[in-house]
Amino acid sequence: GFSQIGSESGWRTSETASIKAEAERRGIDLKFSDAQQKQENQIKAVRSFIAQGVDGILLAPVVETGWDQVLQEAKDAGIPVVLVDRGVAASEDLYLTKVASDFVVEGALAAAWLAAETNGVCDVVELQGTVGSSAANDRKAGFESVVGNFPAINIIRSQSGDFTRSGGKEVMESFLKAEDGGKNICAVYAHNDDMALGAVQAIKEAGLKPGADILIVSIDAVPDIFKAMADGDTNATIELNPHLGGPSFDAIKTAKDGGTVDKWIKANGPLFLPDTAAEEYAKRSQ
Amino acid sequence: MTGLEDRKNQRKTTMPFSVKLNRQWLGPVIALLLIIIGNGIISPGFFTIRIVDGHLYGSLVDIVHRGASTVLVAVGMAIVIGTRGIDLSVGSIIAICGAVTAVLIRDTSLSPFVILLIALAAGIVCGLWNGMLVAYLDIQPIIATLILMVAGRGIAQMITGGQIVTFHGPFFEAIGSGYLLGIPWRVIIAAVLIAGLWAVMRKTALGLFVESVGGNARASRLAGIDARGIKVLAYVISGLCSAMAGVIIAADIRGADANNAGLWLELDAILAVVIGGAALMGGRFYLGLTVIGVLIIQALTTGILLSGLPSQYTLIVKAAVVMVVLLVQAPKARDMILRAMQRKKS
Amino acid sequence: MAAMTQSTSAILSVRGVGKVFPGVKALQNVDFDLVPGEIHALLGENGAGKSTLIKVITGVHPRDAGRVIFNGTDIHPQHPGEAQNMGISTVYQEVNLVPTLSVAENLMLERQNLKWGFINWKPTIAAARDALATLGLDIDVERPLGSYSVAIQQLVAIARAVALDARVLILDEPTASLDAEEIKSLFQIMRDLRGRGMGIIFVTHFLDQVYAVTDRITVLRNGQRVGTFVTADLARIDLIGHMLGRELAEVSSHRHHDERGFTGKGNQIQIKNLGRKRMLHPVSLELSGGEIVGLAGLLGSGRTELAELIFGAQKADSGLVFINGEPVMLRSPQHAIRSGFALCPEDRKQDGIVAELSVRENIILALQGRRGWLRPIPGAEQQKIADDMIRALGIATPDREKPVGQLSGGNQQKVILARWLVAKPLFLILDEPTRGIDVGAHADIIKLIKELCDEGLALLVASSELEEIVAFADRVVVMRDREKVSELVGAEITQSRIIEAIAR
Amino acid sequence: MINERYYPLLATLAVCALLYGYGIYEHRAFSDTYVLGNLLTDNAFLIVTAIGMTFVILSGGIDLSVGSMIAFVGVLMAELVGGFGLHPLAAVVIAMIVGTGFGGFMGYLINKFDIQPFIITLAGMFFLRGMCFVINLDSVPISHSFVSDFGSFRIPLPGRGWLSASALVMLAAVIVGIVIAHYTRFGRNVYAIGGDRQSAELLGIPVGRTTVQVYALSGLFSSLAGVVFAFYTASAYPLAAVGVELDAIAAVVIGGTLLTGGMGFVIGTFFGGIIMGVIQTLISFDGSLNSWWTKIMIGALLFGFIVLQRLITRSFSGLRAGAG
Ligand SMILES: Nc1ncnc2c1ncn2[C@@H]1O[C@H](COP(=O)(O)OP(=O)(O)OP(=O)(O)O)[C@@H](O)[C@H]1O
Ligand SMILES: Nc1ncnc2c1ncn2[C@@H]1O[C@H](COP(=O)(O)OP(=O)(O)OP(=O)(O)O)[C@@H](O)[C@H]1O
Ligand SMILES: [Mg+2]
Ligand SMILES: [Mg+2]
Repeated sequence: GFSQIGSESGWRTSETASIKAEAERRGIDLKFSDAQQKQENQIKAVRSFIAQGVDGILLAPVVETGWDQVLQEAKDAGIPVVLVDRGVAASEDLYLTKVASDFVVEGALAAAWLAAETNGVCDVVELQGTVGSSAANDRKAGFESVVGNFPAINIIRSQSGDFTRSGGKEVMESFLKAEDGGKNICAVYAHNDDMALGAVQAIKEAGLKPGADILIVSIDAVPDIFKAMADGDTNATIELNPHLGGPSFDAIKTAKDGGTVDKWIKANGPLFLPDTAAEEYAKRSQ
Repeated sequence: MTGLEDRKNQRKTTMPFSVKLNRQWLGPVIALLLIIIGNGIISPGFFTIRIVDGHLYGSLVDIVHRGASTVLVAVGMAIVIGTRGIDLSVGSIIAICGAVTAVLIRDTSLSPFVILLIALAAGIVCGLWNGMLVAYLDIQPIIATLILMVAGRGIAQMITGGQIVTFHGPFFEAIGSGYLLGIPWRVIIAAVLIAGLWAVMRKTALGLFVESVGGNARASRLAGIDARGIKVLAYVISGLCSAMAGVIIAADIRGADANNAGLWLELDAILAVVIGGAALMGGRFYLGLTVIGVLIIQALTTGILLSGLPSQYTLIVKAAVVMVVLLVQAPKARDMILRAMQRKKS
Repeated sequence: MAAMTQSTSAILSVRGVGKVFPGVKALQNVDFDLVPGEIHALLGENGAGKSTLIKVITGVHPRDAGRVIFNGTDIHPQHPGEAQNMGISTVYQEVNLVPTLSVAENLMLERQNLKWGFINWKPTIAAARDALATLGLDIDVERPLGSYSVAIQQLVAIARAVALDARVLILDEPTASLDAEEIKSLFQIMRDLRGRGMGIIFVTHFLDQVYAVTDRITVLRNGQRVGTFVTADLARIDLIGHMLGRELAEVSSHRHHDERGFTGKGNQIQIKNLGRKRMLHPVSLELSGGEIVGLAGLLGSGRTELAELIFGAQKADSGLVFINGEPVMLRSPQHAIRSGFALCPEDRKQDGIVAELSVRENIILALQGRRGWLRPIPGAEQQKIADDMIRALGIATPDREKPVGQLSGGNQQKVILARWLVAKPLFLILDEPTRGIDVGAHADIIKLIKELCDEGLALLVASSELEEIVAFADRVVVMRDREKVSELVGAEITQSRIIEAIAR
Repeated sequence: MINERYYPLLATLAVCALLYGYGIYEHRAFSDTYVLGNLLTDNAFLIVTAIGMTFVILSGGIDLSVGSMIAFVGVLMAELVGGFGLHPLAAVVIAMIVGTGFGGFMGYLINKFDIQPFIITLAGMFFLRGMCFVINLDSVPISHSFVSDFGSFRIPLPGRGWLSASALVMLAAVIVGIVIAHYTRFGRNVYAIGGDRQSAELLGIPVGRTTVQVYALSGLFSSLAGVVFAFYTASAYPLAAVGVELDAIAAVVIGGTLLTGGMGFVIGTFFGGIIMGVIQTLISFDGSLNSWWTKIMIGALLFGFIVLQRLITRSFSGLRAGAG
């Protein structure tokens, strides 16, 4: 069984597709359940997997807390649970392993790149994800932790663009207006690529050149961002690896065979720069 | 002699009517002005309108620019509410029509105009579906449209395959962010469509029928009005308006985001209609005031963004301002204030 | 004037009460006294302010001026519940009960039998049955009220008010849709209550009833008190004079059956075996242009059903309707209207008015419906039509843009009548058309209807007022138990013959 | 003959049985009491919310703030337990008082200023969600022995299943709801107001007071749902329960309550909630639907269900032709 959060972004859809494809390749009968971004639905799904007696459960938790109960039930039923793409705040013996990247690290990486690129002098505007979501919280925290070491890097504005393109565009438009037509902005840090793509359009429509007049760094590495990078519209993206199926199934198999697995199989992706963008785009967009 | 009397009476009786109408306009317009002035205080550059690349550019322009899609949805919603209905599915219709547009552009070489027509037709089909459920199966509007609200996003995702489908093309880029004589195309489209709707509603008897069906569907049927037909029509109009909004929203970001396009827009639209003075219990609708309602909400949103308020406070501020606007709007509250003022005087 | 002397012993006194609605002075400086053990008629034209006075007394509307003294103390009820608790029990105009609740619950709201704070249903329902039994009504009290006819609902409302055991009982047009039998038992109850020292205020437009039960009369005109009189000392003609502020010459002229000898010119309408299972046994009926056919029968005899079937408001499962030999499709009211039919429904609140729309819009609604949405009636013409009708029917409204919901009951009825008169149908069905309409307007309306018939209109009138039917019908169809039982023509049309046919 | 008021309820029951029967027919595991226990536990907070919503809808109103209320109560309790070190039970009491008070306040505004409930509660929904963000942006665990005891409490059922504390609270709430609705004057007044507000007023029912109480009651039930949800997940999350208001409304309506007010049953809401749960469970049992087909299926099942209910109601009542 695989309990997915939903299909709210292109990245999420690729993740789903990748895991399904991996299962198919290995001849695993995968029960898929879409929770529409709701924790309560995920709990229901996990319980119904338990009821059906599946061999293993993949869980992409929508939020980090509140899983003790249901994980305990899975454990009681002897079903190993693998957390994919983010962790939970529960005791480690309740799940087999997590195959995930670290949002905080991603934020920090973005900040590090920006600091290097601007020699530590920059007024940044931040496009946050959905208020209250852990991806937004952590990517913000990671970024701030690094930026805090550079007195001349300031986050001058920070608003939520809800992880969407139109949200990113609308918020960026208002940033441009508020900051003297964008003259005060040196860079944009977007919590995901979609918002960055929206910001690109807003900047263009304001008569500026994205990627040159205003630097743009974002996270996820969806195909479209590589095209934008190749066109010189954005400057960097950090990959959030969607191909988590392989390691997850491996872990379950190892556990079934009586082996042990690490509690955290790290899957952080690299930072991509424009130089490889065209090539990556060609690779990913087919 | 009597003719003269009559004419005098007529003038006398039309006078209070127009005064009353003025009063109704007053609340929303004042609220809008106050919010705009407030924005000006918070953000000094708010009122400047410059010309950039041969078109108007500035925060005020942003408000109408951003509001264009919402206003379309809200106007359709106003008509549905006029029939004592509600349409929760507008967001999903936006997603579907955006998806249809994007996929057609990507996969076919149809002329953009044809694609636009197909997208609008998709909206009409959605509206028909809603209307049938409400009018012929007698399903309560909230639930009837909830069905499409839930399923519609799924349909939109099925069309796009769950990805954001990006597209390019001058026609749709113009709709999204192009300008005619310095005025955004989307604003022109919205204005033309709304003016057309207004004419259809108020220059024919359709508006009367809508209000009559909303006021008392049974009585309207007995008076020879095709109450079911009118209801279906209202949802079709709402579907059409949402479809246009969907195309605009997709064209704006040059991509169809099946999951997020128009998400929660129905709430903003309903809010705008109510701020515009319509009762959710049907019987009356005001297109002009609905437009002002949308502008109020959009001005508020833009103002909050400009103010640099931390994101976590955004919702609270929005709720508070909306509350104040509604309270000032409420006839009962106004009566109370007036009475209190009179008491002070005497 | 006679009343003033008794004010000391009054249980309920009103002094200098005023009430203003936007554009209307509904009440101005009104005085009124009710003594225990009397039935006091409150009379006046439609829109005179009767209902408003009652609503001001019971706290539905806040008053703008004056005092209300109940049992010796000034009262200021904020809502009807308060007045009810003080001992003023009221049946308001229109049926003001909750259609979705059962009959028993309507009767017992806020008075349910409690046991440890929770409702004890058995005794509660038994009490409801008892309350209805006093009015001689034996129906299933656990069915929703809305499934019963207006008349039954009216009786339930009365039963509720009577059962409250109050010191003052106020009845605002309670008899509007009742028939003779029920009125009789209501009067008996009123007399009993009077005997027990209750004070009763009774509003009606039927002068016979005024003389049958009331002791005194207070007349209102244009929101002002004209005077209070002892019923026995006031001649009918004077009473009418006080109410209208003018003499009503025609009042008796419509009482004798005139020999217009309609020519049958124009149209022939044939109804053949029209019926529907469980609703109406097939009925056949013929009318010709210029003819007025009365439809008589007891409550629930199927008159309303017949009207609705003819009009297509309910789908018939047998029978056909022909106009001049051509069959017409009556699948919906819309089709019927296109064929020139019109139905003025019985239940004006549910089926008649569109409360939020203005008087003008309500009046032109059917005409516009017939023209379709594409051909709107020009604004000026709408205004003219509305103004003409407001004048012709004497609709009391400050202006034609007032929402109909804010008019007095009788005036709402006039607006609906106007709606159908304006539509110029060739076959008009009126179901209880004069419900709640005052004597003056009654005469005007009957005159107008006759004029229309002279122009070739065929008319079917269902009415519980036999007097009215006898007065103007050329032919009377009598219904009983959802079946047509007899048809009377010409000289056969007398009240006694009709009652005989109903009772047989 | 059965009173016609019960037709929608019977229809709901019939469809519920049908759906469950289908589940058992299709998947063997469905007949296990484990699934039944899960249904009761997993939908407990939804049903509790929906009971409060039933009263609001019966009175002819609507309450959109319930979803945010659930999240708010969770965040508030986490703050009280984690930040102030209160005992969870004390936090529960405070949270429910705050919730009830907020509901009552919305009712007060609705009544006093005659503003439409849809809008007031929409503003309430924004406001409460905003308050969550202000108190705490992160998802935090509520760790306290009482909470985990609550979570692990269970009464075994025959088979693999059990009744959890959440389920018991929910069942108790259903019973309380039924008693309030059918055996108190307040409950009957709610029906009367929803049936015809104006008439209710003229019949002497304290309409204003009852309106305020109805929203307070909804606040009470939704904060109780918040408590159940917080204990169920032993955590608080500011984005929890987004859109639950629509699920709750759907449960109420599927349960046979008329959205226009005045007609319906609390027990119907219980089955409505269960039906929503069964639909979900069926979909995850199936496990072959991708994200979008899941949505389409939920919509289609909702549609199929409502049409079926219509048909059953109609064939019961035979006559009763509806107008326009
Ligand atoms: N809620 C209201 N708002 C505005 N005007 C009102 C309202 N209620 C009554 N009026 C006006 O007050 C006047 C008196 O109405 P009222 O209902 O007291 O008349 P009535 O004597 O009861 O007439 P009827 O015999 O037709 O019932 C009418 O002109 C009416 O239009
Ligand atoms: N005395 C009664 N007992 C039980 N049910 C009744 C009674 N009178 C009427 N009804 C119910 O009321 C429903 C409607 O009948 P309705 O009153 O419309 O007939 P009608 O002949 O038009 O009478 P009227 O026009 O005088 O009210 C019928 O279906 C019947 O069930
Ligand atoms: Mg009256
Ligand atoms: Mg009748």
